[in-house]
Amino acid sequence: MTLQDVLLAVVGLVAVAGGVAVVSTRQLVRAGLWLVVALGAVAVEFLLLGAEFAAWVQVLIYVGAVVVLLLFAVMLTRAPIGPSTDLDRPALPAVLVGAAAGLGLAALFVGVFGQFQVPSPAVGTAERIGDAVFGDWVLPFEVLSILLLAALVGAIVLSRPSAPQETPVAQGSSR
Amino acid sequence: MSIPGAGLGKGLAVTLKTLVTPSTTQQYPDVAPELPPRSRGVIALREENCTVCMLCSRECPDWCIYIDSHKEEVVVPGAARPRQRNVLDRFDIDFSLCMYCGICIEVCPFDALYWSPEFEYAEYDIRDLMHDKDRLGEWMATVPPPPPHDPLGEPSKEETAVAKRASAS
Amino acid sequence: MIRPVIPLVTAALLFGLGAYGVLRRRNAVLVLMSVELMLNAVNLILVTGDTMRERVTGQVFALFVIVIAAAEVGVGLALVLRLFRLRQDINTDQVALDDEPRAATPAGEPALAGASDGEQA
Amino acid sequence: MTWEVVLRVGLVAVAFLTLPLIVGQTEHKVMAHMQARLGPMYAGAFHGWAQLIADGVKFAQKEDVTPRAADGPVFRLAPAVALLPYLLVLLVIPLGPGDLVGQQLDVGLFFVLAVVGVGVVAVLMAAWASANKYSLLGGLRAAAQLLGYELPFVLSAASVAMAAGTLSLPGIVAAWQPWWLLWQLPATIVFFVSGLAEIRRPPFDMPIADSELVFGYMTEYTGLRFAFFLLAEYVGIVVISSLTAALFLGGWHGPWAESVGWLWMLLKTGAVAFVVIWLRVAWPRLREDQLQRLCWLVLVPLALAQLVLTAGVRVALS
Repeated sequence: MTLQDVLLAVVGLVAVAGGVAVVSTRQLVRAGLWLVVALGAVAVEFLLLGAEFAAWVQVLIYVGAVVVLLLFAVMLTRAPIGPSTDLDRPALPAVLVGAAAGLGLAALFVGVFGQFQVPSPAVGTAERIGDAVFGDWVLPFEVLSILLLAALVGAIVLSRPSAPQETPVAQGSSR
Repeated sequence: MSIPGAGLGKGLAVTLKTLVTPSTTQQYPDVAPELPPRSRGVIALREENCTVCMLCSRECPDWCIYIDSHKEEVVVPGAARPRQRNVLDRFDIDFSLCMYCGICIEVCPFDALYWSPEFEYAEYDIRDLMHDKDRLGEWMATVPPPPPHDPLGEPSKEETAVAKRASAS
Repeated sequence: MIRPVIPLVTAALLFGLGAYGVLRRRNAVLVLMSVELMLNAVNLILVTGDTMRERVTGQVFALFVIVIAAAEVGVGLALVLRLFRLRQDINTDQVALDDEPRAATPAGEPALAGASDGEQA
Repeated sequence: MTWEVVLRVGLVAVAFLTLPLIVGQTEHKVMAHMQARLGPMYAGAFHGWAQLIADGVKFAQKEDVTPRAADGPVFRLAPAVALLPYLLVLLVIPLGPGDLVGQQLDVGLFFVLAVVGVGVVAVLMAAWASANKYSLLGGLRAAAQLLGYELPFVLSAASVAMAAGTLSLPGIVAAWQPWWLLWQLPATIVFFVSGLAEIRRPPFDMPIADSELVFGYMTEYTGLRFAFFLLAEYVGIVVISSLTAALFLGGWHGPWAESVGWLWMLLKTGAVAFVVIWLRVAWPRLREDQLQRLCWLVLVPLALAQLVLTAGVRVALS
């Protein structure tokens, strides 16, 4: 066990603990905040694995935008302070599937990579990632931009108030 | 035709100009303020001028003047019968109510009330703002002398009366 | 030297937690959060794979996943808010897929009440 | 090696503790004189230089109140979360030529943008956990504002990164040339304006609009926790000013940069901070819809146009 291993394990524990809290807390907004902890810990894992650029993208997009959007939605849908009662379905199928996926994959990884060791990664990967994105992967990158645009338009269309022609003209004067 | 955003620039210019202009603030407790002449600080009482006519108390808009008195007989030598005279027992002004309108001073027919420019009489207890006649009398020392007459103005009524009497005799 | 098994197991557990959350939670926003957990687990595996093979392809894919996740959350939350505006509730169990939104029904009631009044008069 | 790191972190901590106080004191005095007042004159005898220390003592003495209906742990944690990102950002801002910087970071600019974005989480935490509808309104306003202005903020920073060809902050400052002032002028303006909005300073202080929302997400805070929020605001001014100075105004560039480069950086930062204070005094607060309109219809297109221009010039030059 090197220092990096210990750090990886500790941060991994934080991530898993955060994840457990996300799926088990009965307080809606707290779930979003625990998600910040879990995603932040994953970002630190990225850092330890030498993926500096991916780590900061994770912080910028996930913590700065996605979680904020989620919290925003939770608050707009009138989340109470304190526990909510009807958040959960029956546990049994979820536990079965979750445990099977999680523990099964974990067992698989331990079995395959149990004693595998690799040299510590070099930091400073932004340039290499740039080369890769705009070299080999430039076509998927462009497709992705179209997807983002479509998502943007879709979100705007969905969240706009109902179009005026849905209500009859006589009743529409109340606005 | 105004340029959009010109107002924003003007705001910046005004504040910058004020920044470099020396400010005229007086650091009050360290530096005594320069009060204008005849400022209204506190009301002073010249007790011997008061005849207990009660005009001030009645005209006071917020009823902050309290007067008590009794009558005394004064034997005037040579007079047929003793004269009656009002003696002031109590003359209080409640400065927690006073609104410094100065009506009492205006209406006093015997010049018993005066404006004094003293203003530093704040108290920790609101009840201490009730000034009795001794306290009001102490303020008399701070009353500035009356302004001199305007040399180009009309002569006062008393002066014209004296002059008229002199010319008549 | 580092052992890639540690982040890999972390990712596996996170994925399991995410799957559990998606199935367990009723609240639509909580389901979205669980999906984010699963996506993150996948990203972690991609990045760990990079470290093992000393390449950056996995990180490129992780970036793509993050971008897609952002788009997905944008559209997903727009849907959730739309649902909330229609039904004042974002419980996924109570979304009936075939009926009209509840907001449409009160419009018919005054007309019926008016008709019955007319009959009585 | 180890104690050098300790020294660097220590120096950054000293900067973290002194620069915001200097900015705060400057704000007191500048604002006062712009309003034809004198401002604090008593604390510390000479022109009230110790006013903010006295304020700190006062804040420390106040009772630490957590409302009964509030979500306690979240409520108490929010001020620290608000402060931490700015502290981290100060680590990577270059002060002078060479390695006069808290921590060399290959993707420093990206790090800064990512970490500054975390502050919004603290605002939402404070707003929601206060159990106060005005706080919540303020928090939602802040979240909408910060999400919106993040875009021009990042885009204008990307423009200068593209011009310099690096994401490292010392690298960008080293690559800076005086004619960039002209070429990157739209990006400078966009960055500064959206930076102001990011730290919620007037005229972008709708989240704490005191005439509408009491004090927004800070309404329920008292004592030291409130002081933390205020400190975060002033560290925010330092961060935004120094970033503007480093990215767009050339950082330590100037005459005799080799020896007094750090002074140039501090001077430029101070000048930008003065403008931040000046705008607060001179301009009224924007309305909420004006705010979003400015962001999406002016700043974002401007930043995109600047990106196209930057890319064009880069291609033409290479």
